[in-house]
Amino acid sequence: METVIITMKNPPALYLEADNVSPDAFAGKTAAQIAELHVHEGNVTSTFGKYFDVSGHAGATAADTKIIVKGDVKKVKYLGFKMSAGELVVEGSTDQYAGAWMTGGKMLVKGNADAFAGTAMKGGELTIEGNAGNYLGAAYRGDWRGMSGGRILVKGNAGSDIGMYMLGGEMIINGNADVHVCTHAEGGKVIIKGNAKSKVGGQMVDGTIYVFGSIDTMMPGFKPAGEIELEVDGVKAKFAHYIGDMGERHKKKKGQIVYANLYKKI
Amino acid sequence: MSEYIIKNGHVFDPVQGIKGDKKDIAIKDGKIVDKVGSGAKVIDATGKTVMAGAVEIHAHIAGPKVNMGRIYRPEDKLFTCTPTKGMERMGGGNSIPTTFKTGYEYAKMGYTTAMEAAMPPLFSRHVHEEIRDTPIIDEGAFPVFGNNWFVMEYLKNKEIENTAAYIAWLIRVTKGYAVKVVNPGGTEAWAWGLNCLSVNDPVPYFDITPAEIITGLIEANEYLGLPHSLHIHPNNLGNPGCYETTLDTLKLAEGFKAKNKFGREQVMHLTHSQFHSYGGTNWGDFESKAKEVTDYVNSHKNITIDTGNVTLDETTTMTADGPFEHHLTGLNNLKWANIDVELETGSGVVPYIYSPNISVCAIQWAIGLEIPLMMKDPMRCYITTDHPNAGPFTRYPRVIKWLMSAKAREAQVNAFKHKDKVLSQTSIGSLDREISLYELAQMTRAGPAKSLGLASMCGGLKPGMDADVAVYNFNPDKPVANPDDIELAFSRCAHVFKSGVEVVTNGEIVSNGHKRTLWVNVKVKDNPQVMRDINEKFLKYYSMTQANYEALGHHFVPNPYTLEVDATQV
Amino acid sequence: MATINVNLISGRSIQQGVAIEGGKEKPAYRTAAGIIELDISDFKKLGAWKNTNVRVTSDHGSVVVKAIETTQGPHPGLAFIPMGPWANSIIDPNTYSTGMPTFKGVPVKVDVAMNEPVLLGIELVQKLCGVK
Amino acid sequence: MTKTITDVICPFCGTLCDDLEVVVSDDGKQLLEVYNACVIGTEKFLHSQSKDRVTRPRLHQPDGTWKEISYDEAAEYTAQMLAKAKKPLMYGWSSTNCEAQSVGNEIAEITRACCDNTAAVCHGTTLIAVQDIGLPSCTLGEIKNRADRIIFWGCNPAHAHPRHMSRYSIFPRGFFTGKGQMSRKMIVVDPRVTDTAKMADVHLQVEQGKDYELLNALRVAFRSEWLPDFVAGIPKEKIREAADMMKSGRFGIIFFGMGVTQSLGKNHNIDEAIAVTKDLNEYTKFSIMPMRGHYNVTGSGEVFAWQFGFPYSVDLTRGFARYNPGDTSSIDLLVRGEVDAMFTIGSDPGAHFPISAVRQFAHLPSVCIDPHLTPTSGVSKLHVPVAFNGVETGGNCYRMDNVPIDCRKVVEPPEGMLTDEQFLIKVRDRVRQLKGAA
Repeated sequence: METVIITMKNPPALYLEADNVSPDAFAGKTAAQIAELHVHEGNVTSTFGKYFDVSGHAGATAADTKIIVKGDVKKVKYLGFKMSAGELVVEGSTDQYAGAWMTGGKMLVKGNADAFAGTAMKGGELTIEGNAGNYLGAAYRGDWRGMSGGRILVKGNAGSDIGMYMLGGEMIINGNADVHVCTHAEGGKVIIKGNAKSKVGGQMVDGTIYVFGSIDTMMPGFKPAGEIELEVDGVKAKFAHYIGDMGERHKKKKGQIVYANLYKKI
Repeated sequence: MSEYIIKNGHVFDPVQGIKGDKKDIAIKDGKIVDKVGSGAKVIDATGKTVMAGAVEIHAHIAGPKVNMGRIYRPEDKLFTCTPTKGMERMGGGNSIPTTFKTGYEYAKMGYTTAMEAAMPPLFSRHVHEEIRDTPIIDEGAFPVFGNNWFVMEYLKNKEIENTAAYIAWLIRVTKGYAVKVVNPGGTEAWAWGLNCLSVNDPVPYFDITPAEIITGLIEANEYLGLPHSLHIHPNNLGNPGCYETTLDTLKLAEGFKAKNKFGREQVMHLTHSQFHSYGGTNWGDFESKAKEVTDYVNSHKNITIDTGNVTLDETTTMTADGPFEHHLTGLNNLKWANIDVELETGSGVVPYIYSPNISVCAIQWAIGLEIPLMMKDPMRCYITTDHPNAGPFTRYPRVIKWLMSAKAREAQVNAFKHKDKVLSQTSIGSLDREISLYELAQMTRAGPAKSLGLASMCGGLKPGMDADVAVYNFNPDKPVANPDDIELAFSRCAHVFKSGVEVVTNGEIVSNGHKRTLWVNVKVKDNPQVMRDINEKFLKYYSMTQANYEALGHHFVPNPYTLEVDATQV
Repeated sequence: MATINVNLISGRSIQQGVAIEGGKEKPAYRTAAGIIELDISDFKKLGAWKNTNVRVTSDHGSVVVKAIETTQGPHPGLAFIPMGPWANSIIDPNTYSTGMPTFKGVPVKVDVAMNEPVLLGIELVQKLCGVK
Repeated sequence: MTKTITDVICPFCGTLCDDLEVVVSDDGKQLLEVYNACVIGTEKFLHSQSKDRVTRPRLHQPDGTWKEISYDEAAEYTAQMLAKAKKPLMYGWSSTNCEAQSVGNEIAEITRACCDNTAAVCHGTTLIAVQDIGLPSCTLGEIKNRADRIIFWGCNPAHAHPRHMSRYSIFPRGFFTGKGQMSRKMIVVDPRVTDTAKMADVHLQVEQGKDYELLNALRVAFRSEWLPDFVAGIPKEKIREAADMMKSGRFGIIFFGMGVTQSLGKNHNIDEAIAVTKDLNEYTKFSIMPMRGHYNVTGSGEVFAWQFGFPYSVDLTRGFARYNPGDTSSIDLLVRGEVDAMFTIGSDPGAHFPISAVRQFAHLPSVCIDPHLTPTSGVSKLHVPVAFNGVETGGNCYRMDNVPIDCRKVVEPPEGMLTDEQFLIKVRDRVRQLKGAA
């Protein structure tokens, strides 16, 4: 696997849209060619080289291309946009849309990632070692097709509206999550190791949420369904089981109504 | 205005019976003429196909429900928005394009006239603002009458003359074009959460049936002698077995003759017939009844139809058939918008995905093609997708490919997941007819123009007619190597002229033209009773005043083209 | 005199509506919107007379308004400031990435500030923005 | 001699009353009396006559004073600011007509700006919810003629839409509602005992910020499923009672306002309220409608939608339209420090944005187009006073139920004053030159 290292040298006055920073866009290109790719600061389009130093060169395909992003990219959006293979490592924190619409490959953000990370993710792995912003792994506005595959791991806390319209895949939050988890979800699995606030699983049709910590306010649409011994992400424990959203429509499988499940560690 | 001569093209013009002969088309001062001076700009159409600008008889392209579709479907635009380009404004939207994109896409495909199929009268000012912002193409809009309180109250007592006077008033104040009926009585019933699924279901409270509304409106339409006939979306759309309601509806036209000065021969236009030609009792035994419907239409000259072809895309359904959209959201659980309109009508919007992997969708696709292939007279059957209901209008080139190439149809049938079901529930597999370019010109130009009462103005290339001309990169002398070449050729014109102005060159917009709004001004005898009734309804039941109801002012209809009708002597 | 903690909401009132149309540079605007409506029970806790100036402080700022008895109560524990610069000096700008700040449901503390003036609307915004 | 103009449209709130009568002097220069309007609407018409009105553009000087300049100089300043900016924000549009909005959109397209309307701080979250789940709705005449169940959720029409209840929702006698108020049941959901709540048959005094839970509980109650004893401070019996009252009507409507759009839950509160409405259509007929604030915020959304495809928070900086509140929405753009110029028209962000957002634009190049003196004009570099739309000029507007109504001009603006549209056309023509646009 070949490696490209891009280093921020001239941070933008406003914000930078770098939707070309993905193994797919870099594949088969030399450092010089990569420096010619477009980036956008507001309505001004310029080249990558104006903001970044580029060293190394990409592999022939996305799959054998690794990108390392160094320097201050806190005000850079769209890193890993639509990536399908290869690796992308962001050594610091980044702004919105990290790994948005990604379908494969591995993306690692060592700092924080702002809102809309992993939007409508279809596959691959997105790891955020710091905190994630709002709408992590959620659907784009108006779309009923949210995260459908892949895995998101957040080592810190996550914002609100994570997993909205989730259809599949897995999301693990080691810290706490803000309001609204898996709203409208029809599948997938979300594990919150810390605390959840409120409005957890609202309008959920199908799918599963595990909460290890506390939930400030339960949705009235989630009905107690006893206790159960489970092993979740390597942790064996007793969980209070709730089914819901009892106010929402649900599919039937073999004549049985299928509810969404919420498990809260006791 | 500049002069043009389009040389050596293969001309297809049903109006003059020209079937592909090499012929020059001369343009001067916005009209087709016999000859032009030597200074005329020469367009070389050698090896190309030349037709009149195409005429869209039924599409939902402007107004409240279309814009509701735009407002509530950002995902329909995701990654598809296009930048400003020369004189082209920004565009966006797959199934519900912005107004600018709508005008440009029609023009690039050679369409120069289009009809908005359902205008809620209360919202006419909105419809006209969008029409104003849709460049190039001439547009008209059909106000809906089938659930209108005035109409139902007059027709309950068989008051044809009052109905006619009211229609004349409403078409004038809304700057409308024709009498549209959608699910007669059913949408009023929907205001109470109910519906009328047959022509004999009584309308709640109003003590009238859909059948009485339909026949009464045909009579009133012919009493006035409007350019277009009653334009109907019958009851019971989209349900298995609905073809029986469709036949019951068509039979209501029996005995009526067209009375008008515009050369129109039909008294009823059945729209998106595909949605009304279903057999079976449920989605399992769902089957085509295209033969039953087309047999009836073939043997009854006073009816025209359009197809409503399913294009197998993700799209957005929208109709004044409020109860149908509620039914649909129950089937696919996708977002549902509904707009009931006081005293007049209603509408609903729901996204829909016509998946080639779902047998019902594949059968709908087949029915949409069976109908034009089974229709004997192409002058009475017009190609539509009921945009955006069965698919976006931007798919016309693909529909044309399927109609002109049995090979293309076969390839699609083979690609279906439930191929066998499609073949057993329809007769698409046994239809080897291929629509000729001449028939295509009938189905997309001369036919719809005649049905709309515009035969003397557009849809043909006869000297004296508007110079709406489309030149396609399609050589009729050469055998079609690959059906996809047909789709490609009809997607982007080499040249398009609108009223004598070159608006498209090599598939690119070169002028925003002089877009016109077509409307019908009908004069009737003074009718104080109807005027009193109107006044009373506004005082008591409307939520706005009568004085603010009319679409007046330059910003609503900046460039009108008025068809004058005098019904005072009837 | 005590400090009380209440849940603040901002919103429309007809007096505020009339005042914005009458001119936001005028004292009438301050009279209509430079106020906080408190439940009578919260007045007791605060240990203040009606119609005294108070300082309202949240995590997002601090502003002086006149405390009046609620006209649309009872709503113990809840306080209301008509929408406008006074409320917006202290409401929560968090949009949760929806574009909409949290104009309603902001924890605030209220202290009596008898001798501090309630600024005029335009004056207040200019001061908080450091603009003359 | 005086003239009386009838069927005048009130340019204040989304109720867009169109039955006002205005008495003007014979020469049409003075507005003397206003009939049928609410107290706010009346004030709006009369204020246009105030003697201390600013009638010429003014540049803010460093010492805090203002220097009067001509409209041409103001247009030049505005065009230069927009043309130079990398990411200008063109905000407002809700108190002007659709014609001006269209010209504004052309300017935004040429300068590749972000454009947004006051839905950003009003019903923006409603639009997000509608995009997620739809909107079963109707025109206001349907309510008047048919509705027998009226729910006001987190809105207070007695204060914010003063004539709403008398014209459309509670008192009028319609075609199927001959007994007027007697034929209707009224439910109000509000954490305060508002003047609207005082009129209700049932008032659910919801715990502030728990609307989402209460709406969810109603849906559970419709299905007669298990409920906890209390939800959002309301006992379950009372919730089931309210649910039955909704189901038992023939035609119901939920009107909602800032109480749900601005509280915790935001778009989800509306989303669940729409789900409630959708559920109720399984039992009877139900609709839902946002109580839109500014008289033409709805029109701005309509024009944005048919021209760009999105109803608000539209980002044109890349040369094509994009939309995603949280990224492209005014408050986030300002608080995050994403924009470098601020253009305001037909609204007052200085008064109605959180102060942290106002601070941001107070230190940017900024232009404020507004007939009034406002906190926004007070912190802007250039203030351009214009004629009052709906009073001194006409133009199309959209009511809260999306019904378009063409406003009327009733009186002449002060000598030499331009309308929004006239000024914007000057700016548009200049930015065309500066940007070399077609």
